[in-house]
Amino acid sequence: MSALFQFNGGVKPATHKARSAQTPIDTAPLPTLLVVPLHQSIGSQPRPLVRAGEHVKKGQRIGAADKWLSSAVHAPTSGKVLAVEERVAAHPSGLSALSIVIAPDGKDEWIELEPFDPATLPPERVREILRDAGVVGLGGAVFPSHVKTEAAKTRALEALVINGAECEPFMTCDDRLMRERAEGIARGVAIFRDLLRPRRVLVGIEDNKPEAIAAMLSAVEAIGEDFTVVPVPTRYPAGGAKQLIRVLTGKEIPADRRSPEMGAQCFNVATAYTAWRAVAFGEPVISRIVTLTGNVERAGNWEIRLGTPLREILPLMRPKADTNRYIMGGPMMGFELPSLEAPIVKASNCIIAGSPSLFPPPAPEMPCIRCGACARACPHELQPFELYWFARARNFGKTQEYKLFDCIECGGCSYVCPARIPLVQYFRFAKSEIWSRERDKASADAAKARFERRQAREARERAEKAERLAKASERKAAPASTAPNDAAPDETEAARKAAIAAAIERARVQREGVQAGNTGDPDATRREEVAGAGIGQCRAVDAPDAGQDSRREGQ
Amino acid sequence: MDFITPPYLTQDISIRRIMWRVLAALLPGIAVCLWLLGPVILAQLAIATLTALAAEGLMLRLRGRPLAPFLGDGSAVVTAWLITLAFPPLAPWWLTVVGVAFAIVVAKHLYGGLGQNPFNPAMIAFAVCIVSFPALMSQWPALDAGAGFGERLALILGQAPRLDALTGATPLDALKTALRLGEGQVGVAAATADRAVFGHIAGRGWEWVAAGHLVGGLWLMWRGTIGWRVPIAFLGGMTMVSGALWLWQPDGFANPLFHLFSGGTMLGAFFIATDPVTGCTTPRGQLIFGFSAGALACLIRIFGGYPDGVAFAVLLLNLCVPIIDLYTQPPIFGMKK
Amino acid sequence: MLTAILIMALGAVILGAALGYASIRFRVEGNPLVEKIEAILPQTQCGQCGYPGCKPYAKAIAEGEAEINRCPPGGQEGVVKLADLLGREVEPLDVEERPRQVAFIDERSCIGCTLCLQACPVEAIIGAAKQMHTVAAALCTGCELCVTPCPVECIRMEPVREKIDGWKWKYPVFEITPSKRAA
Amino acid sequence: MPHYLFIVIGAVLVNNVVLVRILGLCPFMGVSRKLDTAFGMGAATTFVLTLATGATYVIDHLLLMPFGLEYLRTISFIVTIAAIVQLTEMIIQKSSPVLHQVLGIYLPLITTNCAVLGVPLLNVANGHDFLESLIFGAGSAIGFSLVLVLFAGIRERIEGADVPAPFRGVSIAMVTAGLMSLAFMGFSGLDKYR
Repeated sequence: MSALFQFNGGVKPATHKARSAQTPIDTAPLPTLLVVPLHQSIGSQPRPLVRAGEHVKKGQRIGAADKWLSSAVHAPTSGKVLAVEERVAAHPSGLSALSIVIAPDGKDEWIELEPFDPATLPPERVREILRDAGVVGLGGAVFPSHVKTEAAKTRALEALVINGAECEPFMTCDDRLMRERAEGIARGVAIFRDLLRPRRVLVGIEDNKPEAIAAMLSAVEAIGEDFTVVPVPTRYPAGGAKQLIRVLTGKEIPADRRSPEMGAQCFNVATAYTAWRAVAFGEPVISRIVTLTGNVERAGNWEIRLGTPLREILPLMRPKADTNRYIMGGPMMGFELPSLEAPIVKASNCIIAGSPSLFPPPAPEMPCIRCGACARACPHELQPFELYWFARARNFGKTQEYKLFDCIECGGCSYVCPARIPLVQYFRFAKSEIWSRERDKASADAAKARFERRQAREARERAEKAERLAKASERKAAPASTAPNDAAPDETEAARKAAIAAAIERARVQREGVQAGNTGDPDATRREEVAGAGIGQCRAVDAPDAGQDSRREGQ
Repeated sequence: MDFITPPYLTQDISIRRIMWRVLAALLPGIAVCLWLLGPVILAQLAIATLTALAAEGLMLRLRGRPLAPFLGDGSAVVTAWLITLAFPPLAPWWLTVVGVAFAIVVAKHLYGGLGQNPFNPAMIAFAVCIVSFPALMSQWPALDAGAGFGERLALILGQAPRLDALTGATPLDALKTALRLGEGQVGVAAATADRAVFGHIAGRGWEWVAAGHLVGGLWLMWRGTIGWRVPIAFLGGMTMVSGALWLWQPDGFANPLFHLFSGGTMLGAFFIATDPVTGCTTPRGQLIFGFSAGALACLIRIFGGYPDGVAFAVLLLNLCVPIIDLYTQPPIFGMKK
Repeated sequence: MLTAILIMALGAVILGAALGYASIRFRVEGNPLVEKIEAILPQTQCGQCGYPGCKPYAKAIAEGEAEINRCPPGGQEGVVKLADLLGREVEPLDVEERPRQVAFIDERSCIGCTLCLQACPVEAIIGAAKQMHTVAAALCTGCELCVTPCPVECIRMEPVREKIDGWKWKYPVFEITPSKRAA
Repeated sequence: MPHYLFIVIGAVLVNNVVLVRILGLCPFMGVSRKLDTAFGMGAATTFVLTLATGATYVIDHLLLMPFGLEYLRTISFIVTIAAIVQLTEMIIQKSSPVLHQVLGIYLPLITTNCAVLGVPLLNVANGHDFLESLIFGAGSAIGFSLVLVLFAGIRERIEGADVPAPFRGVSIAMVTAGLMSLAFMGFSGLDKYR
């Protein structure tokens, strides 16, 4: 066993894990309705492959990854597509996202599965399989795994870190998975190993899960691999990818570098398991293990189909009467689900029923006294109180100077804050503000570029027109000038004005009609008239000055 | 249903508890004062506490803030107690009131109240009063005068003439005056000769108060309420400067032990300089802050125009805090070389 | 008296000569301030400040001709940033702030007149004569310049709908009240 | 040597030009909103002030005193300083446009910085010789820069504080300057030991 390293800070909240860790993983019954959001991973939104009314089979691809940084989604069961529309998402905003709504037909009929022997496939093919099977990081970050299996070009990978730490309180889905399906995990790790060719493979598991450690040890031995299973000290957030890499290898991955550049890569145990199922059995990711716990009669782990609305899994957990919220993810980094209709997605590792006694409403936020407890707890050695000070004052430049974007939002600072300041909330606010500003800045720059291009063009056109006019007047001065040339502009002008007046009148009539409830399309004659009115307008493009005149008249 | 934000779990700790712990840590020092001076110190504490709460309440009301959480957080009481312990114990009541009110109103609430003041309110009070009323601020009770509680209370309430018999100079002041008047003729040994309570250290028993604060401060450190860096560096700075001067001219300067146990050294090291709001927050910054404050306090005390330098030293370092913090930011995760 | 005048005059001549030489020797062209100001302005080119576009307004600010609180799309935040850059006091925006909007063309009414095309300073309206016009929402800066020219009043401003991708965490506001009442 | 040391200590700390002599308040309040500008202003003022003390000393001793024109001191000092400031501005604009940008309109303000006029006059009043004048000028300028930078650091922090509305901005800065001045009183007597 290799020597372990430490990371700064961290906290030790009560784990609350015992309740849900006792019983084996059970399979959730088929729900009456499935709402599968298309966008379940980091990267671009997959393109929907089905339309309302189509019949889909279990495992059929319903959303295809368009770009490399994207991941496919699949039908969790066979049935009929009811709609492809915006449905409320499992997202703290409570906003909707494009989802595929499927009514199960009860047959649960698989598509034809295509199993492979991972050892015989070229690496490129394996990555494609992973992408098309929708394998993403199931620890909660949902980063597409096929992208992460691309080794850095510059250096060989030193350590492949497999994350079985599961440091969030309440959560036991990885624990149960390791206890029950250790061999599948180990075989999945072997797939990643073959893709990345690291010098060593380290499986980190927090030492409060002795059964999982034992199961993983024997599974690794059983399949004859040389993976090292390392118990790591229980301390939140030891299961953060960067913290686990630090503990196991001593490497610190800065915020602006990707871990392979530093010679390490990290996968969750559940991801490894789904990777193995995807390659060796051809099964895409259509379900996941979810811990259902908290203020419930029956806590445990269930294998739940992706897209199952929260409402449908309530009977499994039997929330107590005073339950007032449902939290997706752990109590440190999770968020409150906006609605009972929000579906289980690839990121849903845990659903906690909350009650006022379990998660009491926050004590009033007091001012920061700069006691530094947050800095001592911060695993990234930031100065959260400084970040808070500037985030609160909306001084975003300063927050970036204090490395806001190195914050992993683990919540350790808020956990220890004596002033009860929702620090993470301030940091998320500042981050999303900065991102939005960057977007605004980019679009403002683009707008400026278009504006300047337009101005340049107008100046050029004006110059050209002036030139034309000068030439025309020269011609006019010459005795050879002809009369029609003089008359033409006046005629078109008059025609155009008449056309505009007619159009205004029609629009008025139409608006009145619309107000009266007539929302039908304009009839064919009207369309013709519209087309006819356009003739005069065509000239307006050539003569912007004239156009401006008419506008002034309009006012 | 109210909106709560992650993390949904939090540690059981609050500002109020921190403040109460600081108050508890002041008790040993107060107990020694009680032994030296009798219950009159309690009257002084009561005046200061009531003034602080009244000023805090008034400012909260004027600023339209809720009273309960802020009056209850204990920060105003901490300021009041620190002012009482830093001021001469028999200072007239109005001096205490002026000091406390100025601290709470100007030094604290004009900057937005708890957590936002750049200067230590208690030390602002001390500086304002020593600049405005230098004579009153230098009169410390003569412990051998044997005055009763009634007499002392009358003194505080301004009912009795401020007799020289009842009040004298602090050991620091006495030393300084003796050295100045003596033009180098009178040595330190002579100037501190008649003080034999604590083995010739700081004279007349005031070192016992300092020892009380030391005990309270060490308890705070042990409980983790204050870090070790600031107090240790403060005492280190004080020892270094006074020690260097003492080694250079043993007869011209008092020994480090005298300085550590006289004036506001212990109170300053453990309770004033450790104020997280006005102090440095980075580890290296805290060492710089503590050491500079200690050294500066010693320099001002020995060479400056005021009997004690702790208040000015702390204020001057408060000034430097933003700059020190800026240049001592610790390297973050992944950025270490 | 005469010596005094002579000496002052001499001093003035010497210093004047030195300054005159320096102003030639150390001449600098252009005013880089304009660019910095323009970088802060939102580039809507809406003209609500009374200047034809963001650059002229930036120029006016740099030359001290315009107040910094004339840019509604930039909002109060823009004013703060300008004040910061220029070392001026922050002033309240002289018009009220509105949520971000984009223009929307009711395609049933559009007659394809291209007037809005000409009005749009940032070429966010797509269309040609005789054909329906439409606004490229991603390009629209919400300047409203296209609304009035439309002869059939088919353009209206709509507030931008929030999407998950661009969703922002809200500023955490917690009333400081006793926790009993909150429950 | 200790003599010059005491002049420096006196000029930087004990009789700090801003906090004790209350000179040069305009740039002190105006250019202390940001640390970067404060640094730049401090550097520029140090340069100008040192130069000005030297130049005014020369003018005073070579021009004014021989001709008995001491009554022209103030105006001739002002003219000299104004010229030096102009020169500095032009040089900075050429050599470091960034610094010029940062200092903005405050560079010409050095002309009207009363500290720059006050220090040469104090030199005359204290009867400093040339070297003493230079040291006193540089010391005062360093003292000015020091408190300017410290003040800017504090103001940057106060910016985020929940200051009551009537005190926001310059008011709280004034209060802060007052409290700084109070703190600097602690130095009193340090330059006159024995």
